[in-house]
Amino acid sequence: MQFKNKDFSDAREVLNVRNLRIGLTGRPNAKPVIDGIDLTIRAGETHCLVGESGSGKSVTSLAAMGLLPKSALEVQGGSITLDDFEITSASHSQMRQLRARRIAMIFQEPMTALNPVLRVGEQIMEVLNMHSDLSPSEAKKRTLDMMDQVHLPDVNRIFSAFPHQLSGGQRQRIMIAMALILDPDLLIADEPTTALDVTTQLQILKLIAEMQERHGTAVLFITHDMGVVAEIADTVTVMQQGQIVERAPIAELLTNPQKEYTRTLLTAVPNLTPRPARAAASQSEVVRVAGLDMTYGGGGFFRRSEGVRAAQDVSFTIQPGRTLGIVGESGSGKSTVARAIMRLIDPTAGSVNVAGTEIAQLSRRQLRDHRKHLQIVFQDPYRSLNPRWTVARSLCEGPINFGVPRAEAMRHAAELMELVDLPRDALDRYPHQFSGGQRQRIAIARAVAMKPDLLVADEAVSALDVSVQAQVLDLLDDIQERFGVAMLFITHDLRVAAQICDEVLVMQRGEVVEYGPAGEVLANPRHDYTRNLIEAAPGRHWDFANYRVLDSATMTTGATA
Amino acid sequence: MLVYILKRVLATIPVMLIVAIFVFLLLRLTPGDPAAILAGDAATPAQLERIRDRLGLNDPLLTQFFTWIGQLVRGDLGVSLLSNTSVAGMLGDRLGPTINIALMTITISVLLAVPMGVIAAWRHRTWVDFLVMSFSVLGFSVPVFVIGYILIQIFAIELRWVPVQGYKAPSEGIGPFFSRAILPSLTLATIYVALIARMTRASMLEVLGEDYIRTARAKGVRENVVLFRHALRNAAVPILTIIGTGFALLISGVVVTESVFNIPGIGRLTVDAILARDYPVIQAMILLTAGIYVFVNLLVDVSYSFFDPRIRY
Amino acid sequence: AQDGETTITAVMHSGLRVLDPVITTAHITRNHGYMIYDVLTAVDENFEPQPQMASWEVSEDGLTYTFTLRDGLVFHDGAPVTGEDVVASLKRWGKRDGGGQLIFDVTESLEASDEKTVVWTLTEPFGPLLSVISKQSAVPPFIMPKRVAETSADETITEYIGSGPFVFNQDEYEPGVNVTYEKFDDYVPRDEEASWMAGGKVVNVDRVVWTTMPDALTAINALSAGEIDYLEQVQIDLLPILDASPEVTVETRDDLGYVTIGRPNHLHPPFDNKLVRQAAMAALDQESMLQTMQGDPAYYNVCGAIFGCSTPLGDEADAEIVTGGADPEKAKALLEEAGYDGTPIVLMAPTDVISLINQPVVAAQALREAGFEVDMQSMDWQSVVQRRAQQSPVSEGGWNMFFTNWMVPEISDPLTNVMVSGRGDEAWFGWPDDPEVEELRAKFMKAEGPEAQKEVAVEIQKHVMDNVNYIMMGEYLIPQARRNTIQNMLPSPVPVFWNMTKEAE
Amino acid sequence: MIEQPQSRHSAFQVLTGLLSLPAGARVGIGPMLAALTLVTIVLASILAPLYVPYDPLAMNSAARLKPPSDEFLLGTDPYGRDTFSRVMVGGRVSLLIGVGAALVSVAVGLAIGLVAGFFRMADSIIMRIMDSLMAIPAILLAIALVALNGPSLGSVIIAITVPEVPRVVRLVRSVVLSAREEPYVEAAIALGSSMPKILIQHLMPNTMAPLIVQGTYICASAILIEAILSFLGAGVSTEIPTWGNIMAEGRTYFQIKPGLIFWPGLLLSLCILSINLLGDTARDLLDPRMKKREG
Ligand SMILES: Nc1ncnc2c1ncn2[C@@H]1O[C@H](COP(=O)(O)OP(=O)(O)OP(=O)(O)O)[C@@H](O)[C@H]1O
Ligand SMILES: Nc1ncnc2c1ncn2[C@@H]1O[C@H](COP(=O)(O)OP(=O)(O)OP(=O)(O)O)[C@@H](O)[C@H]1O
Ligand SMILES: [Mg+2]
Ligand SMILES: [Mg+2]
Ligand code: NI
Repeated sequence: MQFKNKDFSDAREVLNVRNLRIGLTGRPNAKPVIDGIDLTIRAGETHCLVGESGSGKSVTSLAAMGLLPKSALEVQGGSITLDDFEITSASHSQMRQLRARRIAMIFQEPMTALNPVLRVGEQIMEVLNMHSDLSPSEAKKRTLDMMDQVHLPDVNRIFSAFPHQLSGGQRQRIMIAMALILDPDLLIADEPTTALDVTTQLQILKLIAEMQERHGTAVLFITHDMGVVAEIADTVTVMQQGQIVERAPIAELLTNPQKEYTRTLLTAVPNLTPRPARAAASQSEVVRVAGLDMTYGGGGFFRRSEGVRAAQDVSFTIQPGRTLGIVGESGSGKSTVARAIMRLIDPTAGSVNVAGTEIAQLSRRQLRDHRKHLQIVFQDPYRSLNPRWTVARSLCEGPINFGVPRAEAMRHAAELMELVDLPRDALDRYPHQFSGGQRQRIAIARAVAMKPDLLVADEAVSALDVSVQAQVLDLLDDIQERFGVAMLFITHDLRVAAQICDEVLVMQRGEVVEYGPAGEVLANPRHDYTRNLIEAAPGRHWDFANYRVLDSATMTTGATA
Repeated sequence: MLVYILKRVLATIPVMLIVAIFVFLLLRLTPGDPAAILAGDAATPAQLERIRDRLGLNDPLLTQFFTWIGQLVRGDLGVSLLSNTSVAGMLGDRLGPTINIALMTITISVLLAVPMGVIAAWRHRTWVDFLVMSFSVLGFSVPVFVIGYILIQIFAIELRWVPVQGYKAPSEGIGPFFSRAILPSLTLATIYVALIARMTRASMLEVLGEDYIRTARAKGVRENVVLFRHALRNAAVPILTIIGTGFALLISGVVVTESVFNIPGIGRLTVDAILARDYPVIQAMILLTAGIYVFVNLLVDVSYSFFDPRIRY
Repeated sequence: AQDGETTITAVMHSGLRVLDPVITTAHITRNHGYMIYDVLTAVDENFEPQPQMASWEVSEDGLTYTFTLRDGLVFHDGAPVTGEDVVASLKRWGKRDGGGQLIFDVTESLEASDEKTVVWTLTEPFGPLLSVISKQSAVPPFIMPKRVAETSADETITEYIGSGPFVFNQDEYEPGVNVTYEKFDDYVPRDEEASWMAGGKVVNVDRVVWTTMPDALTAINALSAGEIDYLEQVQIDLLPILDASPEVTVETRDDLGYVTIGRPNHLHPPFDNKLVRQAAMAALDQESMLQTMQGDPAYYNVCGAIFGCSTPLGDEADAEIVTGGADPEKAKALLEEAGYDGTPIVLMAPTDVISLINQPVVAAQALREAGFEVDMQSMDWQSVVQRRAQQSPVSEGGWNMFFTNWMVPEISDPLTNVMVSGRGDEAWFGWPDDPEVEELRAKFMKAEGPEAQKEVAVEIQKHVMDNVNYIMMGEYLIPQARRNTIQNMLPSPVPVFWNMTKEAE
Repeated sequence: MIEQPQSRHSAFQVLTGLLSLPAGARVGIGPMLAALTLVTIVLASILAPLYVPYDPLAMNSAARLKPPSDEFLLGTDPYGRDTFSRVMVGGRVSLLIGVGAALVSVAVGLAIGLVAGFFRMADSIIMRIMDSLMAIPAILLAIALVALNGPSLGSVIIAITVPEVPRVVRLVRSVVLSAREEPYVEAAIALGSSMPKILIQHLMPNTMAPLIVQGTYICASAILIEAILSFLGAGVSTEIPTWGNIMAEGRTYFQIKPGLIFWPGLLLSLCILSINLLGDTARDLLDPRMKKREG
């Protein structure tokens, strides 16, 4: 693993943040959101801002753009200067002049950051119209040129496409083109790749690096993915609760973190080395899925439509106490498989045998009795709990459905709270009174309360930040050990899969491309697709938890660092 | 697109049929006897009976219904029981004023309400917002006829800018049309403006919180461009929807406004017909207004795709 | 309209929807009839029949009437008016009009003996024949072309051609909204001065447009603003608004005015009991009802004469009970005597006809004060119209009482006044089975000369006051308003547009 | 689901969007004032019979259309009845109509909407019928219904309710349809909850906030529609004073005695204003998303 190691001390300081304080509008005495931070970014430098969710990364970047939501947040002290121009006191029109021309920004969600009703070409060209006096044809030429530079294919067609007609990666390229078309001094990228799958992520990261190279732009890159940081950063700033914890050149930070918090952050990053497979609790199978097929839609009254074949001929088995991971890029059919097994959708074909019962063809009513054998934990901890129900009520719902008396269900719920390490009084609270990680633990407790034979976790940790993610993974591990449940774990994060799975099944466009023990598949992928996935994982050669390069012995792939 | 429109048009058939059955039954269950109004106060029961026979009002309900549906299918709307003139003809005379006033109302409302809503959303939770929204709620909370009287009092009686009442078709000159249509349109617009302004504001508020608005600002786009180019088009669909469904409200308003301003439109015709139990006229009118409503909402749905390229049929 | 044409825009009391003046008794249709049709004979302001299209001769025995058409009578399509047309028109009318039916009951023959002569032969003398065919309400015998008059009397005519002073403009007719009449250039007026429906109908304007305004206030404002020329009826309470407009004149065109009456249902308890009916009559008070309706005493007249106070047959004999104010004590005593058991009286109250809204409300209060239980049921006028035709008991959709209004000429004699008919089920709604009154009406028909007729009329008056066939609630006037440019308007119960002139403003 | 943005613009949003008023729950002063106004008006109306100086039905033909005086606080109407007494007592009936119409349409609409949102089979039939009802102009339907039953209090409420029901049904249905997709509903299915249980315990509470908003809207518009019905001669009898029929009776006197329209109109507008404002506040308070923001 090589880190960037260019020295920037002579380079021009593009952005200078001094003792910045940002607090809630009109409430100067409340605890500030940003509490006196300093930040310097120099020309050509890639400065990564990391830290847990809510630590103030986005707020800092918005402040630099002069885009703080005025009604909620305001600068309460300190200064932000862009080449000696003071941003905190700039007027609206001054700021407008500055944006795009001197300082540009790429946002996280390529889905929502583009205006869905305007053609993407126009959206890029708008920047030129606003800030230059190019003629329309020149502007268009310049736009097409820029689109070419970000490696968009078939630029003429894409120019007049609407955002929804583009893939996520293409949209993000449009965002980048838009941000860089006026060659700004500073580019702020707020989690620009988090929503993309690994392969696309890699392309975008390369693209940003390339553009930076070409234009000498200073980049403020915000992310919570340490892998990405390892890949691209020159300098890293770690933030926690609105304050700066530590700042260091990348190599220094990763090999020798000074602060406890930085260390926790790094330790929590799962590494890509698969853990040793565990012994099955018994040879019997809890789940046997064979030839599962799922086609969405199709039919139709006027036109017979094709339908989406979201899963084709998926077969696997899981033994008690073992975890099967399903990995694959977005849209490959992972959730479809999970929902078919849960019978939340009716599979088009195939058999699903859970705990000895064939459930693929059961009627809704018959199915109800078998529900207790299989439970699911969803990705989004906000939405998978009824916001109007107390935790206790959510936890008791399942057992009561199966005839457990309320009092007993309540008692059991209290025990479960202990199991997932939440205070007992949490039972009487509502979901919105918990953090994301706590909520996910409640959801897990709810599933476990049914004493299922199979626990399906569909991206159960993807929405959580690394440190919380680590806690939840530990919890799942613990539960599995204790109750010996079989687990179907769905993720797009290979690091997570490596940490938790005994076996891995790789899906691409609805089909299983590879299925085998985790060690085998991840360490020694046979299929190109799997290999691409692994290679695209950023920072894969670094063992964050141990501040060192990954033991090359376990890295038998032929990839070069 | 065409397939979609065709599908929608086909889907209106059951709706219109239900409307037809419903209206027919409702009317025949309603007390009142067109023969009696035809014959006047001094008619004797025997005379009434003979007239009822003539008008076919003594036939079994089912026969009456199928006769009517049969006529409808042949495009015959029947003949008014009272005036003995063809319903289609009456409809032709009366539709124009209502449609013209409605169009003018919608135009005025949209021109007024959309900017109002946009500005209120932009200046969310400031006094501008409060003022705009209070005005809209006020439009909601005063009965239409009171607004009509107030406007007449001010503009026709005190200021004498426009006539008190009446209607002139645009073909008789834009000036005369405009001067007579402006007050009724304004009267009707008060409800509509309220409706659209509130919807615009709500929809804009939602859109203004979207990421792409932040993107636009990050590009250094001017605020008016942000509002009208980036935000408004995205906010358009619910606004259009409310214009469509609010059309029903407009028709209710029309009934009253046409009385206050003495406009010979279909609203008044229908109320008169209901009060006189002129069945063929009521049936045709309600079918017609229901049809217009359905059509307007079809137009609205189709226009979605004009504003939002993601919507394709 | 072309330049120099004079057009009168008049707002009438209601929209014209029915164009057949024979099939309906609606006033607006009658008014329309007078515009485009002419009549054989017509009453003048003294209730005297006068020749209009025809002069007449009566045989000594009173059995043969010979009518001779005057010269120059043509229909709007250019065809001359002939005896045949007259006969057909009279026959169709005779099927619809109450008075007409009585005459045809005693008719031996009605024939056109030549182009200009019509002979009407009776089987027995019918004293009031001329006044019946000259009456201006409810259904006057308008003369139409034969082919039109041959339409069944239960079906509306579809061709609107008359020989009257105005021509109906079919193209500009919007039912219920606008009617346009044009001057009939070939109309030859009589030489006499116009008086009521009689005399020379000289038309001095080119067009008359009748329109309707559903909103009374709008109509007044439109008149003040000069957008219309004439308003047939003005609500008394709104007169102060017109005071502010010097260019507008408010006046009463028709000094006879209207009466408002209450009609009890004689078929069902409690009003099948004469004492209860008398109690109701005693409980009601003309003064307060009229005052509520009209406000200004100048526009109403306490009057107990069932044929009207200013008509030849009108007499207030025994009317003290209705004119002398409410007497709840007397009513209570009568109820006591009748053994009224507190059955609620279903009083139908229309909500959509302005001139009928007040009466039931005032009556309900007065009746309650006198010890009646009143169930005032609101409904639109159409529902009243249908329900009042129900003979079933109250519990099955029947009724006990409603109020309505008449023009005085419509109730001015025992033959036109349908409410004095006592023919049970065939009588007007309320169905009194009253042989006594029927005898008196027969006597009236045979009565020769005004004195004899008046004598019978007074007897009927006394009988009705005792039997309470209906309750006379008094007379009222409705003023009209016109721009001062409108001059020479004839005083008449029917608003007529001949004689009238319009100056340029 | 970017490809199907219609879902974002459901009837639910259209309707709730309608009722958004500026002063948010946080501001507080607007809703407080509204609540105060409403409570005052409601109390004044309910208690009216205790303090009004005259029987609101007592006619006195000698005292018609009197101007305001010590004797008659707000003057008298064309029947010589005391306007003040009528307006205060009229509030009772108007509010009753408003609340009655709101309760009935919400209850009926909720039941039908839940069924429609839940049983796919019933859905298309119910929705066709609801579409038809929506297509018939409400006011004409109301006139016809009133003509059918006579303009009693009950039939006016029914007449106002019938056209509102389809809107409520659409609202409830759309909430149910979108809430069905929530992971917590799927979780409940996975936990073996029966469909009726899910419908009532998980889905129905979601409809409450929009229904309260919608209910206030119906309440306000019912009071107005009642006035319009009276204007068209299809309102409740003058023996039952309501703001609507007081105004409708007074409309001819608009130029001579504006008080007949002004006073009931003022109370009516204040009421509707407050109801709308409170509805909006209620929505803010009931919306879990709002809570989330605070928490
Ligand atoms: N509009 C706002 N109103 C009030 N508080 C806000 C607002 N935006 C952010 N905050 C608060 O500021 C703090 C920092 O938020 P910020 O969005 O910068 O976090 P972040 O580091 O970007 O987190 P993430 O990794 O989840 O994006 C948080 O506590 C958040 O609650
Ligand atoms: N309800 C549905 N109707 C139609 N198509 C669907 C539906 N749900 C998913 N699909 C399609 O099926 C395919 C597989 O979707 P699925 O949700 O299983 O992917 P996934 O692997 O879970 O992706 P992600 O990582 O983004 O969650 C996709 O192409 C998706 O568009
Ligand atoms: Mg952030
Ligand atoms: Mg998924
Ligand atoms: Ni979407």
